[in-house]
Amino acid sequence: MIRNPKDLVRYTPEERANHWLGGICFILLALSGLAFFHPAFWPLTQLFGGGVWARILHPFIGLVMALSFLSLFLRFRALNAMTPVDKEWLSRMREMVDGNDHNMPEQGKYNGGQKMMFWAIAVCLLLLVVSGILLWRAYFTFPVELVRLGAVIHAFCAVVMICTIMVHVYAAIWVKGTMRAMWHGTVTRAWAKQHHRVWYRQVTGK
Amino acid sequence: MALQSLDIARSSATTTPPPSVRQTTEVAKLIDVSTCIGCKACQAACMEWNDIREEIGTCSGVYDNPTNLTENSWTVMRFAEVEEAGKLEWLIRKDGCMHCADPGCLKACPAPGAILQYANGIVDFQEEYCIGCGYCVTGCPFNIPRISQKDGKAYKCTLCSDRVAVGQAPACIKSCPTGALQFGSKEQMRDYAEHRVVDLKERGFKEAGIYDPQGVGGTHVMYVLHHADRPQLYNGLPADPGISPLVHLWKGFAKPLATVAMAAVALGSLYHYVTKGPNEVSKELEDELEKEDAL
Amino acid sequence: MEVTRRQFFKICASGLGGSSIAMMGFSPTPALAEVRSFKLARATETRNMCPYCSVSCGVLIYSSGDKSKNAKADIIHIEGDPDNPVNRGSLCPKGAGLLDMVKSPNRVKFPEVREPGSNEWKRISWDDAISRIAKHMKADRDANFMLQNKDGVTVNRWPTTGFLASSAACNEAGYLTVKTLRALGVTALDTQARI
Amino acid sequence: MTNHWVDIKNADVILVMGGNPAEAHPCGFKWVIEAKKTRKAKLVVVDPRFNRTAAVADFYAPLRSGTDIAFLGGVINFLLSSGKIHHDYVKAYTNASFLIDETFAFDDGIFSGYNAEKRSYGKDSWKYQLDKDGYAKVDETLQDPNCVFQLLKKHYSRYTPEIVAQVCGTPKEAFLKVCEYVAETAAPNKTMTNLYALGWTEHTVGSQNIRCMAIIQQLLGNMGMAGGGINALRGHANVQGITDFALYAQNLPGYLSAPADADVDFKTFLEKRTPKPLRPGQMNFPQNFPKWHTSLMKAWFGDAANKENDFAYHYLPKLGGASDVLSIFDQMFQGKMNGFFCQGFNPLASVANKKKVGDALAKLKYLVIIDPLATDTSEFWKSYGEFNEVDPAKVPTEVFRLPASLFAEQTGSYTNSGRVVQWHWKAADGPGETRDDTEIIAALFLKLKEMYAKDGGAFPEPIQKLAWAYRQPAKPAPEEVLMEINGKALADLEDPKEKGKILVKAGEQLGTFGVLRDDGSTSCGNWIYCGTWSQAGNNTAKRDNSDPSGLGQTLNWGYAWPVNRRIIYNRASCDPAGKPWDAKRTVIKWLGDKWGGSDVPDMRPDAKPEEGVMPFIMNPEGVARLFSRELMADGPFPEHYEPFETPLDKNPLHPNNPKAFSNPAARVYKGDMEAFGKAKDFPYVATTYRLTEHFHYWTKHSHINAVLQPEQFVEIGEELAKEKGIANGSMVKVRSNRGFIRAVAVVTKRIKALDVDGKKVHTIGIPTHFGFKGATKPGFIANTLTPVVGDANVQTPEYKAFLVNLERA
Repeated sequence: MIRNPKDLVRYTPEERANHWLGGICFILLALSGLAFFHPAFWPLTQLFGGGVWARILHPFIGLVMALSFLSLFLRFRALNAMTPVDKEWLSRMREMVDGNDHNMPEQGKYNGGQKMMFWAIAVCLLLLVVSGILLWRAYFTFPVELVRLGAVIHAFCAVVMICTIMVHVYAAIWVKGTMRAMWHGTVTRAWAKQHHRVWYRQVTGK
Repeated sequence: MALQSLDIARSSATTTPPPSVRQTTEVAKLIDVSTCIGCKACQAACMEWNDIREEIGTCSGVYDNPTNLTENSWTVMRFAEVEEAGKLEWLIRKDGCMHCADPGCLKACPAPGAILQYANGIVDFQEEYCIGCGYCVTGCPFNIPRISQKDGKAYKCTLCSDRVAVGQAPACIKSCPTGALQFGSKEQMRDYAEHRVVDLKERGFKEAGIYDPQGVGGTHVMYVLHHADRPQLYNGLPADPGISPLVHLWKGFAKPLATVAMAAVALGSLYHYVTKGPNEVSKELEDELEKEDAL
Repeated sequence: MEVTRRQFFKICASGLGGSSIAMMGFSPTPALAEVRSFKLARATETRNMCPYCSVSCGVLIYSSGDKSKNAKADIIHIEGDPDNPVNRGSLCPKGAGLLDMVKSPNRVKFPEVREPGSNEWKRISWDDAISRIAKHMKADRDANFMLQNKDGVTVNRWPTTGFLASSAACNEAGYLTVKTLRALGVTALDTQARI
Repeated sequence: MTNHWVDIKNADVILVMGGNPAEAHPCGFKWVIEAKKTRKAKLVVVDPRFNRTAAVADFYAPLRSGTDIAFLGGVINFLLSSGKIHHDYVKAYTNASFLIDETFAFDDGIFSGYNAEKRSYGKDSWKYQLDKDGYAKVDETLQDPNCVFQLLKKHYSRYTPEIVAQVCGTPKEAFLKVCEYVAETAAPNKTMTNLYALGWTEHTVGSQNIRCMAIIQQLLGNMGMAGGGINALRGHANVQGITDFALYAQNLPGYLSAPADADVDFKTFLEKRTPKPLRPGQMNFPQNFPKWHTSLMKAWFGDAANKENDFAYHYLPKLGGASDVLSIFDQMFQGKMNGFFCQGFNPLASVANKKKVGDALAKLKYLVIIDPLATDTSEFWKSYGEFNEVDPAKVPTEVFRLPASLFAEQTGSYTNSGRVVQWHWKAADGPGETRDDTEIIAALFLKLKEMYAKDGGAFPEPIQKLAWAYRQPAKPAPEEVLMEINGKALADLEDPKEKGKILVKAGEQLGTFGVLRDDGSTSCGNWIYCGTWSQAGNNTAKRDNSDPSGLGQTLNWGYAWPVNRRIIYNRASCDPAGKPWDAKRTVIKWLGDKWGGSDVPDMRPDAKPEEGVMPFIMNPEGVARLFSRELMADGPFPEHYEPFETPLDKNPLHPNNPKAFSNPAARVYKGDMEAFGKAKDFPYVATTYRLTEHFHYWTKHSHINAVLQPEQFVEIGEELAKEKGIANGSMVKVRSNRGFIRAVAVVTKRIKALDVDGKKVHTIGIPTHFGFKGATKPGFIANTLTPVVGDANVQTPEYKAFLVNLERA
């Protein structure tokens, strides 16, 4: 990568740190959570020092992730408000997926897909935290029917979340020039102009 | 020196079948509530044999002590004073693990080998492998497993698997002074129970019957009840217990479905990448900006 | 960081490989299902009887050790004697809890004395205890022994020291007790049988 | 027990009254359940509380505590008036036909011969009419108005179902239902067994409660039968043995009546205790008293007991008066005792009126506690707040606590309630410096012997001469003691029927008390235990549990006294011709030349039926007694008297005779009479009892049992709780005129208010077991509340019926 002084700043260092804290938490949570979810993933508990440690750590990591996301949420909430343009974008997502993004409507800092993801993760995390507390036997006792419901919700949301994040990661890999935004904070002007032309205009004034 | 394990029929969080060629007789405990005097010998014998000691509690206005199952009390007597049409009955039920044929605890347990069902029907916790998640509690339709505050492990009645493994009856059964507790093959126990039901019917308990709920595939702990039509009278014995549909959903088809879904997303992405290639910034745009810069 | 197509495949491959290694190499030792060891396997079995009620249930006492000189027998478990025709192996909650009676922290282990007006126990030796008690007994007996009653009939009794006898003592202990007490002239004698 | 634990399984009806075997004797109770399962037997429970036994009963009837005689009198009346009795049995095997002295009378609750001043009876009129040979006169037709049968009928005709309901509070229908169950067993091939315990004995009419049942079982012909009898469910594992060995003042081992001041010499002593037969041809077994007594004295004093000194007659102390635990504590309370021993006994907790007991102990010079546990009594001098309020500085008693070993640490024999003597073996040493009871007694005795040898002192002869030839004098082995108890021949014993034939050689162990002699040629420490260690060895250690008859007799398991007999009076299980009343449950029968069967016959083995030797061989009349002659202190027929603390202001049976209010022959000490409470201050009936989770005051020291029942509570009916605003599980204060306790209220449907004599009577149940020492929650001693008054015959305190008040605490 060649740094260009004219590259545009997409994320501040604080934002990036915040994001990666959440990201690491997510990976740990997914690994330990999957271990409890299906026997095929059980050996992943070894990454945490065994099943008991995985069980002990998972909820605490979850809390860290929830707090970390809360901070992200407060930072980016406004930017993720849905607009009619987003709706149009979403309705034409097929073209985007097919790689024909030339005729997509012009986007601000986030496109409709990203916004969807943002809200999906927010909802999932909220539900995960609530249902996770229901399951946290070391500190809480709830009526067993509620716990059972909690387990189903927790599992469901976790799966949705994992799928969502996979798409999120893939999208970052697929759309070249994206990763550096989270690693280094900057994107090229071309990248910005191509994918987020409205935002490009806002920051460049052109 | 470890003893020979009992043959295993099912193991928690294990997707492959255990060795299952050997044929083992199913055992069962029968609790004949109609001859139980609630003396708690079974509770004492259980604590003594299993080297567990409950804390000394207080009297809360009933004979039930300890007042509930705990990690140190794997069986408790539950007393109910039932008065109908001026006739008082003191219904006393020994509560503890039912050793279900289809154990909800085992179904819910995520730790491989932490819950076993032996081929003789005993459902046993292996605390060594228990991670203390408490999912067994969620899976159990009888509210039996308890998580220890001390070590975070789940405990419940083992049906004295250590005694049964060497051909002895469980400690509670052996101690029972009136013979309200009996132990033998499940078939023997059913035969004996039927005999008791006949006697009870002759004594005027028209609805006497056997409690061997099919919702959990039958149990290896059965009751003879004078009022088999109303098991709830016996301190809330569930009338038609079964593993909760939520647990079925969670630990049943959701597991493979979700795994497939996640795999599909991953593989779909891969496929997309391979077929569509990366989404690069277009050459024209880059050139355009270079031109601008050059100006 | 640009991820090229080749790099992407690399990541995927190493991820797969890594998790496979975790699953194969670092996975926990497979759970060895095992029932708890039968704790009486080589314990010493002694036939005894429950000391509580008059059903006098037969019990089997299991103690550690094989009675060899250096191994101190320690009682580890008590259960019913299946041969006893009355209890046939069963025990009530008291009998089933006998181990905790044997092991009760409230057992007296040494002779003790509480001296007049004192607020505490003092440990003493057996010899000391027996001498002091015998001295009390002799003093009282010599002072209050009644050879004849007021009608001149020989009565030979010692009415001022009483004895309540144990109903949990063996017949042999009971017999020696009554034999000794009668020889001493004790008449204020009673047992739990009355209440 | 006349029968034994396993025999309960042979019963058709099991009447539990005055006991709660499911709770107090669960392992024996299994045979009740067995009878229900295998014989379709019916279990009937009559009790003030719906208890654990009632939980598995076929029928339960409530009654007011202390009114058992009214209830059972009603049953007797029902049986007699409906003719549902076993006529042949009654006629042949009871004293129904015997004629009673014409001056015998019963007038408004008082029998003839009463002395109100002394609160006792002169019993001259309570006797049989004798003929010129000294035999009792009989009227085989049972028609003579002075015959026992007619007197009995007349006496109980007053006990109508209405009176029963009025006195006991038992609904009439419930009472009649019980009567029907009982009456079924009048059929010769049906039996009822009765199980009772302290629910009958702990009353001022305790002995007569049991007499009542004895009358019923005679009328039904259930004595001597398999599945019949009167079965006292005794307390401790060896309370039977300790009673047999007479660890109480009135008797010597083997129920040999101990000498008293009135027995001025050996001759008088023997004469009074050696009865003459009251009917011709009867065995009159007690005529052997001199043989038993002489053999005992030989066992105790060896050569020092000889013909010249009346077999050491004066080495025995003579009983000067009452010497039961209540009188002992009264003496102590009056400062008349200096020393006291508690061997495995916790009187502060188990004797009535804890305050009086504590005050009495504080008047002693020395107190010795021999116990495996730190008992409440051992710390009577220590302050435990309101549970035991005392200032140690003001208690001058020197208290010793000697650590005794427990069952597991001892070898020896126990005798169960069914009279079966069983041997047990030591498993381990006790903790610390614990010693066996035998060692402790031996140490004290040897020390005293040494001191008397050195310094002399009062009457040292019996101490110096006491036979103590144990191999280790300081540590007599249980084996050699049991051999001494069994007895041996001191000279060759010749067969009295065949000159020259030696039955037992000198030095050999005896096989049966039949060979005991009164000439000093045998020694035997307890005649009823003769046979426990014969030449064949230790018979109490026999462990063959085979049961060929299927009746549960197991004759080769342990050794039952007498002579390994399992059902006593078993001759009565056959008709006079020697044929079993019920062939399916043959205990014994006449085999043509001798008696035989699944048990040791309770009859001379060769006594032909036509000889007319009657089954009750311990009675000089040979038959059972419906009328108990002069043998009871308070009347030859049981009569209902109110408890000394009663919610009623009169005895409904004798409303106009205040003398017949409570037992007129019961002994009450000065101070104790004043301590009785009145119904206006203490309106509720209280009764104390055991819980199955605990054994007396021992298991409160055992963790497991403390877990199962951790804290003192009292049981209160829902109606009373509502009236008083008492919530389940809240603390209440129960007060009697002697003190108070605080406990958790268990509000229950199992205790109901009863309608007694037009008055609503509430009962409060007070479990014992708790105290200020132990693993259970520290609490009050239940006997803080109980009154000091005992049964008229045996002075067992009235723990089962007294008055209290109740308030929220």
